[in-house]
Amino acid sequence: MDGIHDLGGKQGYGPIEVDEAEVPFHHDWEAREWGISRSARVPGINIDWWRHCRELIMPEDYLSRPYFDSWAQTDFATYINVGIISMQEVVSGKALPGQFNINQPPPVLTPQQAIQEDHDNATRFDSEIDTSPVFSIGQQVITSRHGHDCHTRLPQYVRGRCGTVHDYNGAHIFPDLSSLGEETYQHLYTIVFEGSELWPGSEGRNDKIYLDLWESYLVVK
Amino acid sequence: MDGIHDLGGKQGYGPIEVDEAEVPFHHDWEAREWGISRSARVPGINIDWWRHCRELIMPEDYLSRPYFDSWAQTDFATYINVGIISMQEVVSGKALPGQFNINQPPPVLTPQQAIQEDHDNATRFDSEIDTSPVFSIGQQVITSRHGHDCHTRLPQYVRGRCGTVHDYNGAHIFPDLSSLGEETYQHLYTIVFEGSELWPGSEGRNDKIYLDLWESYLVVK
Amino acid sequence: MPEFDSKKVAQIHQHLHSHLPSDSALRVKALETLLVDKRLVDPRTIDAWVEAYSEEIGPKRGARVIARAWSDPDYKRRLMDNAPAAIDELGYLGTATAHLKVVENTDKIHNLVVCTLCSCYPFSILGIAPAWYKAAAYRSRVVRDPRGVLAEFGVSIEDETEVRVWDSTAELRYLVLPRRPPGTGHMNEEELAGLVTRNSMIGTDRELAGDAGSKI
Amino acid sequence: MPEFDSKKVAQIHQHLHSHLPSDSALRVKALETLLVDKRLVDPRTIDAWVEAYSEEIGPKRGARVIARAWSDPDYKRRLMDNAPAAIDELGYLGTATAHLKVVENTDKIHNLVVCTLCSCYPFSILGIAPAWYKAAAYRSRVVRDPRGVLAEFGVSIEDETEVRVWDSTAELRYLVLPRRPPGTGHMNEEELAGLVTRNSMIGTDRELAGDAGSKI
Repeated sequence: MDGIHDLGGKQGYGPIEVDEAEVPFHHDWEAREWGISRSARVPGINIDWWRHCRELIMPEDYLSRPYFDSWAQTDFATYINVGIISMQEVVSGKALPGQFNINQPPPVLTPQQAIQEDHDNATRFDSEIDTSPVFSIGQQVITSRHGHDCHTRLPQYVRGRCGTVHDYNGAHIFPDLSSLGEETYQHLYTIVFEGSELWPGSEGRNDKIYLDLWESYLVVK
Repeated sequence: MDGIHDLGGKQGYGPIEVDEAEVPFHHDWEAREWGISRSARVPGINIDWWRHCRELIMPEDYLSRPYFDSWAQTDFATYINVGIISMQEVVSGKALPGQFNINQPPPVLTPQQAIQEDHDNATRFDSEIDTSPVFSIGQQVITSRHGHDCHTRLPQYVRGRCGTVHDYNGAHIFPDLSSLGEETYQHLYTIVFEGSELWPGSEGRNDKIYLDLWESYLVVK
Repeated sequence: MPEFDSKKVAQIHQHLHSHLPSDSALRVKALETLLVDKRLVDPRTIDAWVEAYSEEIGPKRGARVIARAWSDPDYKRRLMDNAPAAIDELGYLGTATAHLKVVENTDKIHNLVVCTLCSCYPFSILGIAPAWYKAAAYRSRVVRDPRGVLAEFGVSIEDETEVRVWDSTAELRYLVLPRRPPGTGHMNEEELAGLVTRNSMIGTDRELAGDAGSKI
Repeated sequence: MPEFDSKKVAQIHQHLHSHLPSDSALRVKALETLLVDKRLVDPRTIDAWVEAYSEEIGPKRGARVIARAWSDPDYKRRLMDNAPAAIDELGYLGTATAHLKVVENTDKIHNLVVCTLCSCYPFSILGIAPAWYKAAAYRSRVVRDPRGVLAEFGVSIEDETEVRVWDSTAELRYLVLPRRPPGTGHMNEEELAGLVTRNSMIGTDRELAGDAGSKI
């Protein structure tokens, strides 16, 4: 979707807070949300669907609320969507009788076990597929002119642009369908674009932009 | 600029408030801002510069604050920028001694005089120019692929797209330069685009989109 | 004179974000207070403009233009050829209508007006634009999915009907000439004007009722 | 299982906009309360993850990887060839690094990492991403004006130097291998790791000091 999340090249967002203190969490609630996101998973909510649900946050909230707050809101939305939390419970702020809950207590981890689980979370997203890659390294390609209404990882700023295949990364799960619950794989390339192909007034600036793009985002030049 | 104001085709903005009461003003402050915008003009602040200043509002404010509120903020910004209002005065909420003010009292209008002035405000933005129009009605054209960092009236959703000249409207003041204080004129065309040229999944929908575009936004197909 | 420096204005907006009160009424009050104190405007003049746009300048003007076009083929011809001159026959030329164009609905064509980049609107014949016209939802969606937007307004459009969306990117402004409802041959201009809805002149209404009282 | 229905989720977000408290801490507290009540998570497990990412998993890991690559040409070769395997020699494989790639700075090349669409980050070697990395300003600007962004971070880049921006649009993640500062030939790995800044591994820092204490 051409949503508010697709920020590459958009203008008017002001200065960067370069002097931020270098700490993992700036507020306790950020740490809590991080911990929740690591440990309270729900079957069927894959990363692409979750990302799409984050993209669907109202644009004014997406821009004005802090980052981990948007994670909490996305968690709420995905849990509500599958029926684990009800809007009634959101309003009342507590779990209500007769609603979803689980009999068995959840696992209790120590920090050392969390570190081990983090290690085990090194999920791979690639897979062998039957077809051969259409494009080869060094080849010129053009990206699709259009996105579509659902989740996609082809940003607006590289649509309909000419680039070169910089690398081939095997076949990876295709997010546009994964976010709809369908597990399919496509060849994934790293495509390099000259800055001047993307941005007005950037001729001669010696900037290159690299994106990892799936095969169906590309056409032969 | 590729700012938050460039909304055509962006997704995620939710339903339209179709049941809004049909009244000119929903709040008294909206009416006051309208009246201010009609009567408290300042030399040198042309419509294109004012529009650009509105585009420069922080994106989260642009989306979350009511429409006429953004007019008030743009008025503040333009007045502050030319030195008529100081940030100190914004903070204190009143005019401070030693700052800008005018000796002569401002004109006092009756409603009937305001209606007459509205009639006199039928500003024309066109002018004769020496060159002939490059494009003719019925001709196919392609729009520029790029915008630029300043004010422009070529929306993102029609960049690098193929359209047809539907009408010629004479030479109009060119907003991209007018917003920088330069009064130049360019031929202005109405260009029609097939919906399917602009939007994924809209093939066969029989939608046409018309935009008024200046000559330098266009190249021959 | 401004310096036309975008960066400075962007910074001013950031400061205003911090320093202006968050309530819209207080913000506008603060602006009016400063401008009045600095003699840039007289509050009675603000009153006068509010009254002009509350009572006299509004969609009733547009409706009278439409009714005349329905009643008088010569007027309609002049309106289609040169809308600013034609509306000024009724005295309605004014703010933002010097480059007005009229686009006509037919059985096979439906017209719809938007301004995706800001919220341009033909003030002197339609008055203050509805809030939805100025909101992100309408501005973003109507060029991409005009039929979906029309459905939200309760207007269903046959697949064969061509939908024409007019994005007001320049100083041209657009007024939709809706179709005259059937069974209204006996009506005079004033009665006909009473059938014209504001939304039908923007294009978010299509089938006008032939028997209703004043809509505006 | 979700129905994967975007419209429903968009509506849920609109309801949440009205029904959730506006304070972020209260929102997260409400989420934790519900999830704990429903036995979807134990608060001690949340504590454990917070501690893991506060103490152990963070940019110190990345710095040790960089220091080893500087010290050991064979390790560097393995790191450039197969970063996930190489970081796991140190036990640092984990969340979001199974498809890690390392991009090397040289005198003629500077690398910079972003995720314009969300905020993908190689958690298991750099920990929690800085707030600026996740903010609209960085995400929007760095692909369009990387040199301007670098200047804002105090990094000036010669015109001849090629700037490479890596937008993490897939599950690949990028780690910048900064240049080893001159005059550090005598340092051991631990000392070298102390020179590596977090930002240098994202690409918003370039010239590392050869004589400083721990930066991370």
